[in-house]
Amino acid sequence: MKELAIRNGYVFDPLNGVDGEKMDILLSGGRVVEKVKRGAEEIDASGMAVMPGGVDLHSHIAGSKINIGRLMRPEDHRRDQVPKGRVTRSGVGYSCPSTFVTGYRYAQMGYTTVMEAAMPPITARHVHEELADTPIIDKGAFTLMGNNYFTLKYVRDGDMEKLKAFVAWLLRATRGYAVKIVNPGGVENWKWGRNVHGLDGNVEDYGITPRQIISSLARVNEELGLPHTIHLHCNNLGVPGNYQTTIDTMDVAKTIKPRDERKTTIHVVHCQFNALAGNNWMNVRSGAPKIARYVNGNPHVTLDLGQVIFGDTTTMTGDGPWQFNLWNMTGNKWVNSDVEMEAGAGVVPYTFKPNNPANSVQWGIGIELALLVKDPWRVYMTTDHPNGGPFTHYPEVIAWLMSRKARTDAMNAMNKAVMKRTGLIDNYREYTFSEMAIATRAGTARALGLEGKGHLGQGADADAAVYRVNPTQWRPSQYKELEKAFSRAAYTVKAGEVVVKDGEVVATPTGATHWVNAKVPEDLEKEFIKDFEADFRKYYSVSLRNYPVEDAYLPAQRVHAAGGASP
Amino acid sequence: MNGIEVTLISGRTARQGIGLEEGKTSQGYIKSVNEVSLCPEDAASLGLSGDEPVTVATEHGSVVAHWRVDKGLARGTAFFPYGPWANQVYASSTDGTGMPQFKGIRATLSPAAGGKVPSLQEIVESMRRAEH
Amino acid sequence: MDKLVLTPRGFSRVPLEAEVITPDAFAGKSVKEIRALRVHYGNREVEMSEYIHVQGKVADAPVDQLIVVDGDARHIKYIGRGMTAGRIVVQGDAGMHTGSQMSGGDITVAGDAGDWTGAEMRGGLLRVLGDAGNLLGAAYRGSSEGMTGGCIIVNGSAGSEVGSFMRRGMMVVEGATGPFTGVHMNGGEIFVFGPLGRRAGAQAKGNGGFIAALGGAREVLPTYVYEATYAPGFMTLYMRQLAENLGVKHAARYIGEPLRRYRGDMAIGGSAEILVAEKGAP
Amino acid sequence: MKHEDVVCPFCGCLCDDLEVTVEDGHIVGVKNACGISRSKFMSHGLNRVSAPTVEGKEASLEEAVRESVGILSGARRPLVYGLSSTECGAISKAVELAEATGGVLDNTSSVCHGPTILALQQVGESKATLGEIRNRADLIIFWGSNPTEAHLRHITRYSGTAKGMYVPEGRKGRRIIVVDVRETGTSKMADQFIKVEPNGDFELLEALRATVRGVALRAEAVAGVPMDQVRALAEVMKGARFGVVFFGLGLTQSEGRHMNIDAAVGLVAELNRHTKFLLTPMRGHYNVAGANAVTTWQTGYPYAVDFSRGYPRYNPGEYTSVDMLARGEADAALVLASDPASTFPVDAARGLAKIPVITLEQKITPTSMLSRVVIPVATAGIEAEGTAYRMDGVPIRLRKLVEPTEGVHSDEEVLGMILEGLKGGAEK
Repeated sequence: MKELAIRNGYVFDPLNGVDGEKMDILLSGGRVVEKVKRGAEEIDASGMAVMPGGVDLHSHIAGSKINIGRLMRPEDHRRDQVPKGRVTRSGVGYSCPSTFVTGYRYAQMGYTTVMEAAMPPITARHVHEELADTPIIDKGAFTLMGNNYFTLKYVRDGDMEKLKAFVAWLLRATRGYAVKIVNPGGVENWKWGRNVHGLDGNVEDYGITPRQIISSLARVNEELGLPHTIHLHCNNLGVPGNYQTTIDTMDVAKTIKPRDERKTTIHVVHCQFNALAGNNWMNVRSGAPKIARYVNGNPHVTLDLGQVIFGDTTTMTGDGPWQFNLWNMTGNKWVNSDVEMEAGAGVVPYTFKPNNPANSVQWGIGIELALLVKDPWRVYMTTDHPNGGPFTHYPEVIAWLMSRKARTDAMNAMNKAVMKRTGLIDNYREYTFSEMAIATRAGTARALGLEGKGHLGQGADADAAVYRVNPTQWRPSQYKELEKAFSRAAYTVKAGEVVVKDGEVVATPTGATHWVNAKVPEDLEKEFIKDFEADFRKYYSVSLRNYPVEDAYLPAQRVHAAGGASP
Repeated sequence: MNGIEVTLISGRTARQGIGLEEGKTSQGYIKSVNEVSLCPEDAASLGLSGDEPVTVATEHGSVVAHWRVDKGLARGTAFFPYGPWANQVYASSTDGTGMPQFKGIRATLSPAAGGKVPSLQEIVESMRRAEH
Repeated sequence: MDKLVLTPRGFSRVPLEAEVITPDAFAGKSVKEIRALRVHYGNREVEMSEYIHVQGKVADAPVDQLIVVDGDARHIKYIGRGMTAGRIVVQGDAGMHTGSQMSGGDITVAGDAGDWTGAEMRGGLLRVLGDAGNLLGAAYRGSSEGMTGGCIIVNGSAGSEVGSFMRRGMMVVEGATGPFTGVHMNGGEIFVFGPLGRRAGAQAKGNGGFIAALGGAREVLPTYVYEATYAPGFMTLYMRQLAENLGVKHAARYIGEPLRRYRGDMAIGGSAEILVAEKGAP
Repeated sequence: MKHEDVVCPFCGCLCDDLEVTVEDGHIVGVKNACGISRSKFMSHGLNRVSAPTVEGKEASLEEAVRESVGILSGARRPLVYGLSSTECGAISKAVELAEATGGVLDNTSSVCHGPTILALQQVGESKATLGEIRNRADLIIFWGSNPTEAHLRHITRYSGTAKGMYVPEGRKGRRIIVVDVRETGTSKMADQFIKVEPNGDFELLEALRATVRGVALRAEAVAGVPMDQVRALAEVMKGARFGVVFFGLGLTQSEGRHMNIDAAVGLVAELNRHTKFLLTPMRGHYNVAGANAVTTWQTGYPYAVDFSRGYPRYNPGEYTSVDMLARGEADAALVLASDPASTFPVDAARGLAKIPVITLEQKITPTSMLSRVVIPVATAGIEAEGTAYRMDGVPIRLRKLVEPTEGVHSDEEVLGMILEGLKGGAEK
């Protein structure tokens, strides 16, 4: 059995209360263990930071949407060409990296688990084919449910039992990990070219509201005991003044009873895009303080940043009407892609410019959210890759969070609106290594309910990262070094195997795909299927038999049980 | 010469699809793609009748093919199903796009007095020979 | 200027990719070092000397370097790619991507030049004495940034999509152009002295850009609206400059020539102009 | 034995409701299939390549693979072409093989909807899955496409006569318009046929978009269509509740090529300021969408990918097969799941005849006749399983219904053998 000892590093394992202690991490058989045999492979981590492997809970890395991004942007790929290596495949990078390069680059930063945040059910096979071609990392995908015909129908009928059966069935059929909701009701209305405005807007043809969709799915999510909460992209994304919608949305989930041990009931994604104050893009300012105040007072909410990175990127969301707006604002090329009965998507290239006042404010809002939310366990670092910017910029975000000087230097190089319309300049908070570990692995793993991930306690998955930075000597003024250390891990260990050494990929094992096997009682299942099949036959363009994803699409899988199902 | 100028269009047909699933060497396939369609008036103006084939010629090449009448075609438009015969007259230039122009080509149709429609084998042989 | 002579030899129709043929890459090196520069021949990387004989004098700085490619370079791609200074003269034909993304210096191709010549050019002067291929001075696929500066002059004719997504800079074609000249044009100037190809200015936003069809145009897109016939003063200045400074001798004949002005592409609310010499107007 | 909900591996419709009866390892019956599909299932055993050949002589599989490895490893600019009529596992292997040989990878979209992709890269696209259109569309425009000959069940399953959620009455609830250069079977079942001059589609699309924008054009007619009719069509489009344009090779293969699609995309985008409007390419080969998808997620580019420098580069017109062959650039080729000798213009086909070609084929084709090495393979969707992507990007799993002849392997397996051979050689 392969064994590995990571010796003498400063270990940050917040889930187990380890905060920079010098200790050995021992790995055997793909797990963290107490002892390894003499002769186990050794990594000398002296003077370096050791953390659990990074866990990204919101990224767009696989499926039709990112592939449209890749397809439409040859000019983006030309800037970042990746040659074939000794153990690695060739590909392209920057805003829409090819699958192989996605796996390599996450691993190079010490990440070992990444969640694809939006999987349309009918094209779930596509997501899984791409995930299977994404090497090294473990992964999973969130199934889009917020505009699904059956969701809307059962919400309209007030039939929570059938909704529960549907959610469980769809997670199984798509091999999904969580319930994803994007602009609930808005994407359905977009199928007629319209949108909903706010939480109490009308979802046409159903006569229901986004509020009802969110509360129903949140309730069902918890009753099924799913590992993660609902994963929500709020209504009114990108509309100045939307912070209020966001707060109201969070409040919808306040009275939902969480599953056993978890206290949270809602995760709000890429919150920066939904934390805009002001009335229009000319006077937009930060709504982060208001959002943070709500989050600080309400333990049922988690959020991730959707941090902006300046430069050219490719925006892609399941929010068709928002992408249409973005096309109208920019005149850039626009792809819209509606998915029968279920979902939609849009893709538009976008350049965040440091001299643009609104963009500089957006940059500030992301950082401000991270600094103003007091509980580090409830705010996570993301760029909503590639919407705010490519995930490869995480090390810069880490520097901004851990070094006020890094932020100030950045702010001095951008539009002054960031000083005036956010409170960032007056914020002196700097993340500690431990807090950073929470924001990038421990907190995200906990939010996802991935028990083996995000920590280095006994029995945890043997996923770890060693960074060439000495936490006892590091000063925030040296943020460039920190950035470098987090860009190229000294070692990344995946399932007990060294996959990255000195920032270079040295092995490319296949990571597992995590999905949730959720069940409802058999009677309910039968009753649901009867109803479901009849509509499915009438309205879908594929046969039901050809709809669920087969095992062949998951070369390595980790099944998580919920609702009384066996794993 | 007693030819007429036409705009030549290529495309799929169901017959060709059925034929190609039998095999490219099958009579079903060959018959479905070695004939050009034209409107009755154009056929009449060329004095076509019976089994006499036609020559389809463009700036780029020519081929002898069977013909049939299609009342749906307008005067001056001819239809040639995709296949080895039609491809004898198309240019390989793509104007930097990768796509040759298969539709809307200027061509001349004329009776192929004494001409013979080449077999698939003969077309393949002619490709091979072209290297010398 | 110090002159280096490059003689291509002994390769087949598999193209040789030699973006190292620039004054920037050569200046300051020894001839031996230049011979050892890497080029790509199909899937293999080889020393340049394997397929190109190099002799002559190397300059210290790119600006003083003259490179003469003496022979058939039709299958050599990327000559002068990205160059910033100095001069390249290709005595015969040049392959694809000649002078693409160049930002300074000048290139003269005595024969014909392949597709994507001067693609995404940023500055400098590129002259083709024969014909140019398709996508002359164009944007590469997917990009909305075509030519953003510099000047291209073609004595012969050019192919399709000349100057696609052009932003700034000047292009002169003394012969005819193929279809879609100035497609998606968003600035810059294109002068065509032969017949202008079909569908010129399609999808052009304008942004100050214009296409002057001095040799007339067979037709103008229906989404270009005729506005006026006039002989603008600025055209006199351009024609003088072309005749006197850029060697387009017959440009002087068009001074004062009445032009029909069309504006479009109305399909996208664009404000580009196509100026068609009265005598060749559709 | 009866197999239900079988997927048809012929055209981009990827109908998945076939019923196939298998007896004694042979297909004896097909239900719900169109004529072409029936022919595919019932005739899949006819005219098969009976054994591997090298230089026209029968050879063992090992010999054929060894010869292929020799050809590819000696080539400076090998071309890997085809892919659109096989499953994604094979496509994936073909990408790896092109990468391993430093060659060029291209698929048949370069001669079908490649221009659609070029347009998407310029201006985008507004599309939907076919069920969305079936459920909602009250206006369907077939532009330069002819499903009655090329996508035989499209009209009944997805578009014209199909009943949908908001169109429960089917055909009666939809207006169908055909724009084409000639009358076709599709135009005969349409409510309106608009005849456009050959090579005039671009002008007509542009004029429509300008009209939708409210610009009064002075032309009396555009591309043979009277301006009154253009204005009326623009009004019909704006007035639709949910409209869609299904376009075909009538746009991609005529003058203008990708710019025709660019204009169509622009028109449809413009219409979205008034109502809901979509555009969908009628892709021909059943997995051309998959060939594009797999190649894109692995390399960033959909077709015309060059690996000669160790990383992928993309440039249609330069790395596309017709261009490479007509210019005489390729010095070897591996062809699978297509027949370029029949489908390419003659100069490109002759280019193929001049170089050593390896063909993986089920049936004898002009390409296999020209090839130095021919290796018989199983028919995906009948004798081998795997994934295919429908014309709208919906992935469906193809099934294996019968065993291939003994000794005949799938495309993926044969490519894997060649790849192993290449790697073995590299290690030595």
